Parts: sequence; structure tokens; C-alpha cells
Amino acid sequence: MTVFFVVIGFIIYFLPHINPFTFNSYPSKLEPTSEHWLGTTSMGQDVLWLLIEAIHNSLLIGLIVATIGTVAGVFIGLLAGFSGGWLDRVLTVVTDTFIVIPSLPILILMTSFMKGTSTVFIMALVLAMFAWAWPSRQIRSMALSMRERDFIHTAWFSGEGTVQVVVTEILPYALTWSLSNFMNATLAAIASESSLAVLGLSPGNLISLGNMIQWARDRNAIFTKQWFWIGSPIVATAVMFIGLFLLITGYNDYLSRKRGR
Amino acid sequence: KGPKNTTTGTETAQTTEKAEAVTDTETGAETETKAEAEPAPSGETTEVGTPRNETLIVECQSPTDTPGQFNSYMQGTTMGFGIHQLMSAMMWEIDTVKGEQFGEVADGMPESNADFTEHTVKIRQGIKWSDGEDLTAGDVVFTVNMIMTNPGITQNAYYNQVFKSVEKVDDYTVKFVTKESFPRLAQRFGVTIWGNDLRIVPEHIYSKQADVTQFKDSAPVVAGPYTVKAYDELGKWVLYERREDWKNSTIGVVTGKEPKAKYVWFRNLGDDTTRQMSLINNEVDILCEVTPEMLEVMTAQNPNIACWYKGFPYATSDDPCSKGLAFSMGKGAPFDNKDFRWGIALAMNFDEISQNIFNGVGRASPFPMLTNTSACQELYVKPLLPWLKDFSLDLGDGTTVKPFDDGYAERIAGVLRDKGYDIPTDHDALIDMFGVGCWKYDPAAAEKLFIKAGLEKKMTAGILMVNLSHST
Amino acid sequence: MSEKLLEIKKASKFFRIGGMLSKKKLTAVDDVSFDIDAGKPVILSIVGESGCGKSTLCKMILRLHDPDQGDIVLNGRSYKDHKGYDPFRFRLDVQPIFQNPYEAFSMRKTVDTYLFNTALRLKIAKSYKEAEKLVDETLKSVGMSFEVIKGKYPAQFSGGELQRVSIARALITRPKLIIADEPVAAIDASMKMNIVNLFKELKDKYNVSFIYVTHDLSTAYYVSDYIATLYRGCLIEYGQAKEIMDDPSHPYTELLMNAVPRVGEKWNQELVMPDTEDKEYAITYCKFAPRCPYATEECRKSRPEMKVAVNGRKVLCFHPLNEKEGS
Amino acid sequence: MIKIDHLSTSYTTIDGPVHVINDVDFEIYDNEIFGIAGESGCGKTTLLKALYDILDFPLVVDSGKLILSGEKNGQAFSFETGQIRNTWWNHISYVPQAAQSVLNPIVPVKKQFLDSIPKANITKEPKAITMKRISNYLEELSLSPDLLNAYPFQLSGGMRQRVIIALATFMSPNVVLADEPTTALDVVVQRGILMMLMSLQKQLKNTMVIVSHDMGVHYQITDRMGIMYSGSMVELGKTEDIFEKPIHPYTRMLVGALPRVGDKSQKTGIPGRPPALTNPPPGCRFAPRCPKTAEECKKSVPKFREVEKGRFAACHLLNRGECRCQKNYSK
Amino acid sequence: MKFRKYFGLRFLTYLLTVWIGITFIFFIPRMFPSDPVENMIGQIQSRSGQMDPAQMDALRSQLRVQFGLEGSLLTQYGTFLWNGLLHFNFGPSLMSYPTPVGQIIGMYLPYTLFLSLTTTVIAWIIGNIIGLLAGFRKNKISSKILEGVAICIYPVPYFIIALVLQIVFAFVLGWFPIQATINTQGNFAVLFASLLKASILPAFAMLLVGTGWWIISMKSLAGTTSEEDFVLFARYRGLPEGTIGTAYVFRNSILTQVTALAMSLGGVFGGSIMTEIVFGYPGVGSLVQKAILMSDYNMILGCITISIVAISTATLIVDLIYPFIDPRIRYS
Ligand SMILES: Nc1ncnc2c1ncn2[C@@H]1O[C@H](COP(=O)(O)OP(=O)(O)OP(=O)(O)O)[C@@H](O)[C@H]1O
Ligand SMILES: Nc1ncnc2c1ncn2[C@@H]1O[C@H](COP(=O)(O)OP(=O)(O)OP(=O)(O)O)[C@@H](O)[C@H]1O
Ligand SMILES: [Mg+2]
Ligand SMILES: [Mg+2]
Repeated sequence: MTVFFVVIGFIIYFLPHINPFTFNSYPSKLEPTSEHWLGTTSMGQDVLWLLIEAIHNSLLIGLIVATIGTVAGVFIGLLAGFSGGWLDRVLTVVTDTFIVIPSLPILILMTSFMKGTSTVFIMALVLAMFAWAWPSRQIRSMALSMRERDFIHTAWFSGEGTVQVVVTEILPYALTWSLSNFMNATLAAIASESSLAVLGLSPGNLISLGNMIQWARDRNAIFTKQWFWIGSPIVATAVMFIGLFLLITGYNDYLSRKRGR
Repeated sequence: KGPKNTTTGTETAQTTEKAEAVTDTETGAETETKAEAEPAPSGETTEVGTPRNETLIVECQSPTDTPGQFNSYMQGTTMGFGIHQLMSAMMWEIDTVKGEQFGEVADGMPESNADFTEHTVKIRQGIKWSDGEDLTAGDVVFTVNMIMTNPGITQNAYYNQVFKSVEKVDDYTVKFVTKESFPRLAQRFGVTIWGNDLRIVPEHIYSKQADVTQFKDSAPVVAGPYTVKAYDELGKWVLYERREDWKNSTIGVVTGKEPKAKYVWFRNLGDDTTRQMSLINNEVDILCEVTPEMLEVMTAQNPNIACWYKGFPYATSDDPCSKGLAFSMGKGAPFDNKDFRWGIALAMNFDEISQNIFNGVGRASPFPMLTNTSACQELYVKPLLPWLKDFSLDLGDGTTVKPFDDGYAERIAGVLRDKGYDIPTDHDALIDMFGVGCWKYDPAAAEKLFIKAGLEKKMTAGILMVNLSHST
Repeated sequence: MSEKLLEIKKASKFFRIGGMLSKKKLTAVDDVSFDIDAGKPVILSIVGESGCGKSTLCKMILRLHDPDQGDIVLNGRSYKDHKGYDPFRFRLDVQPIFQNPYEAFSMRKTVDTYLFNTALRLKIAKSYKEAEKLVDETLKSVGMSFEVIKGKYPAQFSGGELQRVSIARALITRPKLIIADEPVAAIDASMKMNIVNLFKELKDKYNVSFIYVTHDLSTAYYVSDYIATLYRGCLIEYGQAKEIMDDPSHPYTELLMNAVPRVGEKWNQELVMPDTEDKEYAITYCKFAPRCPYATEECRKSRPEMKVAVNGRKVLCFHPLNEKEGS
Repeated sequence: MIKIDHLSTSYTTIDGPVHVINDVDFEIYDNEIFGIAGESGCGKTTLLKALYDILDFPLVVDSGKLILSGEKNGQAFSFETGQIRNTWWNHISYVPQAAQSVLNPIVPVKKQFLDSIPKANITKEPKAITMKRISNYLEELSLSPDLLNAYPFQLSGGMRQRVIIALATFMSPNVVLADEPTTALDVVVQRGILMMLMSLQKQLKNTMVIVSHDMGVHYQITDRMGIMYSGSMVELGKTEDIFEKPIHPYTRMLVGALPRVGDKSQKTGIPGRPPALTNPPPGCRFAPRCPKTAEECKKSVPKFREVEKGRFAACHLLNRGECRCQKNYSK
Repeated sequence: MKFRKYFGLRFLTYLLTVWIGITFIFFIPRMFPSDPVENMIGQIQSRSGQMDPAQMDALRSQLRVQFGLEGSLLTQYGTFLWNGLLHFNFGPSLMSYPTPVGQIIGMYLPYTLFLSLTTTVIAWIIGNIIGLLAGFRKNKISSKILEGVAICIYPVPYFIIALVLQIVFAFVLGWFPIQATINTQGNFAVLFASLLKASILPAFAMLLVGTGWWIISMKSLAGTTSEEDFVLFARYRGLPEGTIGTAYVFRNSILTQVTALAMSLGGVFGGSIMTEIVFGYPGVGSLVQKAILMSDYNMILGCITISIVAISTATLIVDLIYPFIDPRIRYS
């Protein structure tokens, strides 16, 4: 099941490269035909290509956010957990703060100020600001508990320096956790972007799943019964979420089974 | 179009503050739509507890941030939430179809001296405030002086700039003395398109306030036909009730007709989806700003929904509000540069904008400064056509371009016919429907103009991207 | 006396226990002193019940904990001398072996990386070739070989095999001292003897001293030259292994010896069981007094002094058993 | 009495079945302490699980069965595989390995005692009386009744182990199974617990099965014992006989390798390692490590048979008469 | 004594967290090129026509004083810390000038609390019960179906669920008003009745989404706990499944969920934005959104400060009461 969704998610992810996205290129409001599988929009866009592009962009945002968030989180978490002392305390308080700050209002705040000028990347950066705190906290506690493990001592007595211990001993353990966190963060980022889009705060020229739903809503697709236009991004979002979610669950199951051995 | 049309109940058309509408091209064609006051079961009540069949529910496009605040001279008061339409007393009103002003509080147009520095205005007799006091010249004089003596009122500076003095001659006569020749007193201080700042307030209430800029006036005493019955503390609705003595209100005195609805409930509805659903389900009677597409959908689901015309273009094009992009030239570079502005004008594909935003409804006009009502088109635009056709722009590289494009009407008619609309073929009818034409879509020329305006060309392809920062 | 390899001078370590909610202090190692001569390699066993501070003491020697009081001197260099501390040299001199061999290596790395790291990073070998030779040689001395372990992950070894790899790793630097904290506790009975025999063998072959921590008294008896008994963080008895175990002078050592389930000799007498443990850490008089069958008033009033006999045997008791017999 | 009748079990894994118990066939009598010894992974816990009827996935019975029979409160009973679980904690109880973590960490000991009393027994008497009985019982075992109000984490490992033993014996079961009850405890505590088990058995006159890999423990407390190697029982008999006259070479090496206080003579461990259970060698599983391996050993599995009365072993050497029955340790 | 020290430490981190958070949100809006004064001037200008530059400057500085935006960033910050953080006085709202921010938030907060707090708690309870069943009785068909439903609903973005509910129940079936109207003018009974009517649909949407998450997390917790030694041992002791489920699995798993609940209670503020927008329900969430669109600094600061304080306080309280629900922390 999981594999099935992964295949969908990633095959679609690689497809958009053959897609030239053009505005007003087809007659508008077509029903699904063999040429336009999902019909066209009120603006004369092919829904299928729009959808593919949207999935691509949403995934891209999700992945960028998850990458930045996870990398920053792992780095800060390791730093805090391994350095100890005042640096740890400072980092911990900052991390806690970011966990406590309500992210959606701040996201709205930042995106509304940048509306018009933001790009996919800036959007992702903004979202990433709130994606690192949680992993950082987890990784820190992981690092803290690992610091006392015997194999860390063995590594040190084998001549490894602190940096090397962190990189070759602790990181591999943190990575498995991070991977599942990474997928979670991807989900969260896509969801946040969709929320912002529905509030009308996503960059106007960004074709994302959220924006696509928002456009369709704006263009009254619900009442003109353009079900494919409004429905396809919704279904895609839901399917992608469920797929990713199952992937996480599957991965975690796999991990625990592996640990159980 | 005036606020007082509520007299006829079902013909009401609401407008939003045009000043804001200008900033956003997405607000769509302004097609006012209403559900025919359906004979609602008499037992049914609205959510605010009034009988549904005596309540007119009007949409207001945004909630107010200042609930319970009805003093128009206090900062932040939302006039569009019924204050303007139902309660305000203006000096002069306008009939937008004829383009003629007439007196409301004033009894007729001002009489000015030869150099237009002294203006005598008669005040209508018989208008009473809702608490029974007479509205007299004293109230008018008090209002203007209040504005001029209170720096906290935003219009203060302007009024001081215009007026030397405003005095009461007798109970129903006021003399305005302006600092300079000021022939347009009625236009500037009466209603032309949307309301004006001069809303007469009752002296016997406002003179008692220590600071009128901080006076919320939550239970206002008004000269208009409705008073506030209840309002939402959260700013999402206001309920108005017809005055018992509506005959003594401005409307009663001016027209003698009774406003039909006993209650008027202004409420905010949220996004387009919600608005449509509400209108279809009879949860609202009047919607503002509806796209033709929305209208088609709604009429299909509820046959009682109607607007100006049964078929295309649904809305009258004689709406006195223009839609488009406006730039403040005072905002500084690059908008103060003529070539830059021309560049933007030529970079925009009007056909697409019109199709995508208004479904082709509306009259195109090359001139932004005047609303292209049919009167304006006949009087102003058509006579300028020969000049327009000859007009050419210097592109800065030695070439010129003639920016006027008179083919718009025929083109859009073609597109609309393809979509299945019944569009007349007669050229004059088309010009009346779609206007004489617009500026050309000419990216190449636009590019040259931008370069002329001092912009650097960074893009290689023919697509030009310009970040438009809107200003009011 | 001759030069010392390791001197532990009145070392103490305190822990705050009970998380943030409490300020309870626990003296895990309480004023412990002993030393190991530099000249002749020895195996020194540290025995005692669980939680008596054995591991903490080892960690202090390994510099994983700093002593809160007292000092440790290795090769004449004090641990307090932070400027003179050379982590590089230190790792050449002292190496650890941990209790659970599976814990001592990361599950995600092949075990040979640790061996090569030790050889190359600590600059024992100059090239990979040389390191390989060294590693193989060392592995052979513990009965394994590079061929066997190459590219394998810890999970692919049995506990005994992995413990040997762990020992081999510690031996690569040819240290002077190996700290083995319960090296056989997680190893099967059938394998245990192989490991302790290896210690004996390596001691002479590589001239390396061992600190062997265990609560398995029979193996301690079997391998050690010296023995130190800890009770609740205190060193209560120290001396030649055979001497102490055959004839304990501290009542606790005696109790310990009696509790060993010996084969061939069934238990008969009853035994006093310990009560709630952490209370005893806070006792200001003799910590063993509450459980001691021979305790007197004196024992319940103050702490006994360490008594040192001529042959270096030490005991922390007011009334050592063999003394009492003698008098 | 427990009769184990040619029992074979295996674990189902992705790599195929792991045959852990192979044709084990013996009896555990009433009123005795029976010991099971063997190195790690040889199947001691698995055998105990089978005895306790914890035959849940992935552990499956391949063949054979178990019968638990006896008499309690004057009533005779007999349960077979699959029925034994209905009488858990009543006729038979089990102290699992790693007993340090088997108590609910956030519930006081008292509650866990009350929980474990089968519903049928508890309704008949008021709670106060039950509590009284429990604290009396603890006192009998020289445990302080204050323990009842403590949470498990407040107790030391040894104390927890004793509480669990008290819990397991409170209903006076006919059989108590204890898996490594003293591993990870220090010798003094270990001795306390073993003494407790012994006195309990004397008092209840029931059957106790003790699993341990410490031969010393077996010597001290068990009456009879079985030695397991790689999933099979290789030797069984009176504990003293096993130590004095070991038959199987594995037992012999095991006993011979035991270090002893007061004995500094050179001992050697057993070289090699036990075979993988997924793919065991044909023939005797100890053959690869056995100093006396013959061709026969590599081919056929020796039968577990009675060598002399009450003495069982599985070794081909027995056929060759090479079994050296002599005192194996010096005193 | 000991507790006081622990409390002191914990309180210190609490203050630090709040301070850092607030500082962060103080500076963020001020770093962006959007100015409430200019916005206001724009509005005034568009209403009353041209203004000469001198007058515009006068108005500008007058507005700055009124809005509390005069002085350097640092002095503004100082005033803000003093007034806002210590006295909870965030000054007048810029969009509803001169009504104080506190008063407006005070008006909206009860609605948010009424809806979000109750739904969060109810979702938590329902989710935990279902999650426990799903995790503890893993092999029952019913628990698998429930879990499957949770997995399918949980990941669907909230606004989609909200929209679907709105269309189905309000538009098609007409059971509820499409846009909630809360009758603030009537007596309490009227207010409450209209409030109830307005909140059922949003509450249902929030419950659907919220419950899903709790089911999933509780399921995995209960699943892990079910495999713990002490649960196995409880089985071996022949305890009835019911006792094991409640006294063993549930009690041990719920501890983690309590902390999670505290964190999500804080989220009540941000998380309700979508509900409020889709259903037109009044609340702090949409207030924040509007404040942001109108660059109402004071309002933004006020709302987010309250939210930060609320989340921190919730976690603080949980940390402080945690020892009382988990004996391990109380006694060790
Ligand atoms: N990091 C620590 N923080 C707090 N207390 C500790 C810490 N490390 C050890 N202790 C406590 O110090 C005492 C001594 O612990 P140590 O690990 O040295 O004992 P040990 O003799 O090695 O025991 P074992 O035989 O169980 O390994 C114990 O009571 C232990 O709980
Ligand atoms: N769930 C399982 N799935 C597959 N194999 C298992 C499982 N549990 C145990 N085994 C295997 O069965 C064998 C016997 O295990 P068991 O736990 O009975 O050994 P033991 O004699 O009790 O060992 P120890 O002394 O370490 O407790 C081991 O090789 C183990 O790897
Ligand atoms: Mg230890
Ligand atoms: Mg076992």
C-alpha cells in the first residue's frame, strides 16, 4: 500500500518536466476528454497539467522545508546536546520558544508582508523557520542520552575527535529518526502552504495544490460544477497526505521491527 | 447613485467605497444582484430576531473594525455598513443616470456671487432628527465649524484651506465664504459618485461632546430614514429599523415615498462561495460585486435571483465607478515617469484581463479619469476619437507607435459569441456595450518605453515582468 | 616504594539524584585511595555489590567523570593539571573495555573501523598497510584474526567474540592500563573463562595492568593479584587477592564471600539482607554498621580509620576479623 | 507434576522457522526444585514459556504436548497445552526474565497485588481482609508491609524481585516457574532471593522450576536439574550427580570450567560457539565443539535416554562406553 | 523546599521563553516595509482627496504619536515590554482606533475559548479512547476500521473538511446557517442559543480532524505500551483484558498525551483561524489575520503575546502538575 503511494507521489514528481505550463491556451471549461483528461479550467488551462505542476511545486516546497528544517534541527539539536553548558541552555530556550510561538499567525504575518515578492524558495524559507524547532528538541535529547553510551566512549578512546564522534557515531542514529521526521515535515509544510493559499497569502503566481484549490474556489468551480478542477487538487492533496502518512507509519513500523530483531 | 434609493426597497443598489475597489482588479465586475423579496412564511424570523418578511438583508463586503461606532467624524468608522446608505444627511444628492445634482438637506443648488467666493444655501424645511428636533441651518453651520476647529478630524486641513467662514443667515439659510473662487461647491461637498465628507450632524448632540473625535455615537440621532436598532459587538452586522416618523426624514421630505423594508440588516458574509450559497438559500437579499459567472450559477439554482438585465451583460454599464489600475504619481519613481506608465499600459493585454476578470462585461475606455457611462461616452470619448486614432507615442529609439486600438468591441463580441452568448451584431450597439476601444497590447513597444524610462533590460525573452505595487 | 603507574588519592564523586525535584546528594565514590605500581603488571580486581561505585570509579580513571574531591595521578601526571593534559597521550596509556560488547560498538559501523581508527588516529601505525598488520597481529593475540572480522557488524558476532575484538581494540595502543568494567558479566559461562584467561595471558605478554571490575568473586579470585572491595562508595578492604579472599578481615568481605554460590559446599546459615540502599550512602558512621553482625556502639558513632598492615593490606573497620581472632 | 511429552517448538520468522525446543521429553515432579541450565540462547526461556503455555505467535508448537496435573485444596486437576493458561496464577505462576521491569511503574504495589487475585476469590471477602492477608504474607517472607504502598521504581532490583516472587506465590500455586530470578543482582542479594525461594518451596511443598545459567545457583538450591544445549535437553538428573558425575561432554566441560574461590588452578572455557538455530548441523549439535567428536556424532542426533535410574543424557559416547563417570571437581 | 527550587528554575525558563518569543514577534513586523501610518494616510487620502505635503507630514507625525510608533525601535521596544508584557496593555488597536487592543481581544477570546477549547478537549478524550481500543485490541476488525477512518481523515487538510461540511450541512441540507450569526444583543439565553447554533458545524469539523490525530498518536502509544514487559506480565498473571486495558495500558500511555494536550491547547489560538474564516465564526484567529492584513502592530502583538503566554503557561502548568500524575517524577 505504502509503496503504491510512494510510486504515485514520485512518478508524478518526475513527470512535470515535460510540462509547459501555459495560460489561456485551450478553450475554457471543457469536460474531461481524451485530450484533456481532467478537462480545462475557466481560464483555459489543462487541469491535469496544472495538477501535475501543482503537485510538483507543493512537493518541492515540502521537501525544501523539510530539508532545511531537518538539517537545521539536527544540527542545532546535536550542537546543544553535545556541547552542554551555557550554549545548550541558550539553544534549548530558543528552541522551546519556537515551539511555543504559534506558527500560523506568524506565517500569515510574514507572507502577507511579502505578498507579491515572495517566491517558492522564500515561501519555503519562511515555513522552514518553524520546522526546525521540534526536530532539534528531539535530536538534543537523543544526543544527550547517547553521550553516555559506551560506544561513544569507545569511539573516543579509538582516537576519534568530538566532531567525528558526532558525525560518525551519533548522526547515523539521529538519521533514521530524522528520516521519519523529514516526511512529517514535508506533510506539515504542504499543509501550511495550502492553508496560506486558502487565506490568499501564497504567492499569486505559484501553482501549488493550495493555490489551485483557492483559484478554483475563486472561480466558482464548486457552483459551476467543474468538479474535476476543484476536486482533483483536493483528492490529490488527500491522497498525497495519506500516502506520505502511510509511508511514515510504514517506515516507523519497519524501524521498530528492525529494532525488535 | 444615491443612498436614498432604499425608498423603493427592491431597487436598491449598493456600492462599496470606490477608493478601495480601485486598488484590486480582482474584485470583479460589479453586478449587483438581489433575490426578489420572496414572500417568506410570515412566522419566520431572522437570526437577529426580526420577522423575515419585513427585513431586507444586505451584504456588506467587509466587517467593521469599529462596531458600535456611527460617528462619521471619528477615525475608522465604516460608512458602508449602512451609515451612508440609511442614516446620513448629505447636502446635495445626484441622479447618476441624468448626471444631475439636487438638494437633499439643501433646498436647491447653491447661489454664488459672481467670483464664486460667497455661496448662499437654503436649507430644506420640515426635516426632523430622529429625536424630534428640527434640522436647521444651525446644524449645518455647526457641522462645518466643528470640522474646521477640530484638528483631529481628518478633513480639518482641507476645510480650512477652502473655507473662510460659514455662517448662519437665518434658521434655514447658510452662507459659505470661500478663500478663493470655488465654483464647485455642490460637487465637492455634495454627492457625486460616492458620498462626501460633509454629513450634517445634530448640533444639540454633538455640541455637548467634549471631544467629537472620540465620540462613538452608538445610538445615533439621524436625519435619514432608518435608525440603528442593534449591532454586533464583533462587527459582523448592524440592524436598522425604519423611523416611525420616516415622513420627517430626509427621504420622506425629499421624495415623500415610504422605504418598504421595516428592518434593514447589513451583514458580512465572507468569501464568494459563502456569499453565493447564502443568496441561493435566501439568507441574504442583496449581494454586491458578482461576476457574470456567479450570477449564472445562482440564477440557475434560485429563479428569484435577478439583476439589471435577464441576459448578457446583466449589469448596466452606466455604473459610475471605474475599474482599473491607478497609480499615485506622487509616490515617486518609477510611477512619476510618463514613459513608464505608458509602458505598463501597453504591456497589459486588455482582452485577457476583461475575459478573465469580467467575462467580457463592461465598456472599455482609453481614459481613466472619467467613468465611461453612456453619457460620458457620447459627450466626451466619441468626439475625441479622431484625435485618439492619430495619437502617437515616441518610443525613444526613433520609432513611434499609435497606441489606440479600436478593435476591442468586435473582438470581444466574437469571443463571447463563441461562448454561446447572444451578442448584437450592430456596430453601434457593440460600441455601446463594449466601448470605443482601449490601449493596444504591444509588449515590444512597452519594452522600448521601459527602456526609455530608464529601466534596465534583464530578460532576454519577449516576456516582460513588472512588479506592480498598487497604491491608492 | 617504586614508581606508581596509577595513584588514586582520596578521590570522591558526588551525584545529585532524583532529578530536579530533589537535592539529595549521593556519594558514589567516597574517599577512595589505592595505587598500582609501574614496574610489574598486575590485575587489580574491584569487587562489591551492585551500585557500590565501581563503574563510577572506573569512569573517573578514564576521565569520563572528574573527581569532586581528591585526585588521580597517572604516570606522575595529576588529572587536576588541565594544562598538561594531553588527550592523545592519555589514550595511549589507558584504554577501556566495557561490560556489554554490543553496547561498546555502534551497531551501524563495522567493528574494524574502530580498530583502524585506533591504529591510525592514535598514530600507532603510519600507513594503512602497517595498521592492517598491527590489527591482525593484535586480533591473533586474542584468538581472532582480521580475516574473520573484516567488514562485519557487531550483530554478526557472538558476545564472546565481540568482547575479544573489544579487548583487541584496547590493546592496539599497547596501553599500560586497561580498565575492564565487568567485561564478562554479559558473556556466557562457557566463554567467560576464555576471556579471563586471556587477561592473564595478556598481562605478561604485553606488560599491561588491568583493573578488573566484577561482582563475580570466583573469577576475581581466579585472575587477580590484588583485590579492592568497595562498599557504598568506600574502599573497605584492599590487598593481595588470595590473602583477602581466603581470609577476609572486613565483615562485609566475609559476607560477600559467604554469599557466593559455591559448588560443592551448600549454604547453611541465614543472611542479613540489605535494606533501602540510598539511605546507607548518607550514613555518617560506618556504612556497614547497620548490617554488620559484629557492630558495636563505636561503629554506630563514627567512621573507622583505614588500617594499613605491613604487607600493604588495608582495611576500613574498627574491628577487623583477623585482628579479633588474633587478640 | 508437569509432563513434557516429546515437545518441539519453533519461532516463525521471515527467514523460516527457528527450531528452539527439539523433542524435549521429561517430567518435573511435585515437591521439588527443578533447575534448567544452559548457555544464553539455548532455549531456556522458550522452554519455560512452553511450560507456562505462552504459545503465542511467533512461538508455535510443532509436536508433542504438556500436561500439568496435581492436587490443590483437595481437588485433583489436570490441564493440557492450551488449557493451562486458564489457570494462570492459580495453579501455576511465572516469574519472567528481567523481572525488574514487569511491574506497572505508575501503580503502587498494593494495587498490583489486588489485581492479581482472581476475581472469583476476591468478591468473597472484604478488601480490608485481603489487604491484611497480603501484608501478613509479606511479613512471613520477612518483607516489610510498607512495600505495599511503594511504587515499583522506589524499590531496588532485589526488592522488586522479591515482591514479584511474593506476588507469584501468594495464591499458593502448585508450580512456580522462575526465569533467571537472580541474574543482574549481586551475590548478597542473590543469596537472599535464593534462600527465600528455598524456604517458600519447603513451606508450600510445590514444584519450582528455576532457570539460571549460574551453575553455582543450581548447586545451591535445586534438587534435580536439566542441562540444555542448542534447543535440546542434553542431560538430566539429580543435581549432585550432574556435578559429581557429568555424563555429557558439554556438562563435563561446563562443570570443569567453573572457577572457584580458593582455587587458582588453570581452567579453560569451551572453545567455539553454539550453532545457529535456523540452520543447525545434522547430528549432535555439540559435535563441532566437542573434543570427542566421532563420525557418528556428525551424522545422527543422539537419543535422550535414561542412562541409569533418574539419569538421562543424549550422547553417542554412551554407546561407546566412553562415558567417564567420576567426581569432576576437587574440594 | 525542593519543589520551590524546581518551580523557580522552571519559572525562569518560562519567563525567558515568553520574553524571547515576544521579542521575536515585536521585531518581525517592523522589519517589513509596510507601515500602518502610511496605510491609514492612504485610506484618509482616498476618502477625502488630495492633501498638501506639509499637512500630510503633520498628519503622519500625529498618527505616529497616536499609534505609539514614535521614537527609535529600541524605545518602542522598551515601552512595549513595560506596558505590554508587564501590564498586558498593548495600546490602542490601530484598525479600531482608539479602542484598546486588550478590550477587543477580551471580546473575541471567549468565543475562541468556547469553541476551540471544548473541541480540543473533547477530541482529546474521544481520540484517546478510540486510540486505546485500536492500539490495545489491535487485531479486532472494529478497531482496524476506526483506525482506517482516522488515517484517512486526519491527513486531509482542515479547510477541505470544513468546506465539505459547510456545503453538505449548511447549503444542501440547510440544517445550519451558512454564515454564523451570533446574536450578541439578546439576553444570555439568546446569545447562547445562537452561539451553539453557530458552533456546531465548526466544532464538528474540528473534532473530525482533531480526533484523528489523537487516535493515531494514542494508537501507537498504546501499541508500544501493550508490548511492554509489565503488560505481558499482567497477562501472565491472568488479569482480565479490561483491567489490563485501563489500569495498565491506558494509564501509562495517557501520561504522554497529557503533555501533548497542553501543547495543543496553546494551539487553540492559531489553529482556529481556518475554522473562523470558513464558517465566519468570530475569534482571535481571524482577528489576528485581519490585524495582519491591516498592519495593526498592536493587535498582532497583543494576540500573539497572549497566545505565547497561553501556550507557555499551559506547558508550565503541565510540567508542574506532571509530578502529581506521574509518581515516578513525584518520588524519585
Ligand atoms: N550519572 C549519575 N548520576 C546520578 N547517580 C549516579 C550516576 N552514575 C552512577 N550513579 C549512582 O552512583 C552509585 C554508584 O554507581 P556505579 O555505577 O558506580 O555502581 P557499580 O558499582 O558500577 O554498580 P553495578 O554493579 O550495578 O554496575 C549508584 O547508586 C548509582 O545509582
Ligand atoms: N520471538 C522470537 N523470534 C525468533 N527467534 C527467537 C524469538 N525469541 C527467541 N528466539 C530465539 O530462540 C532462541 C532461544 O531463546 P531463549 O530466549 O529461549 O534463550 P535463553 O536460553 O532463555 O537465553 P538467555 O540465557 O539469553 O535468556 C535464541 O536463539 C533466540 O534467538
Ligand atoms: Mg557498573
Ligand atoms: Mg532467557
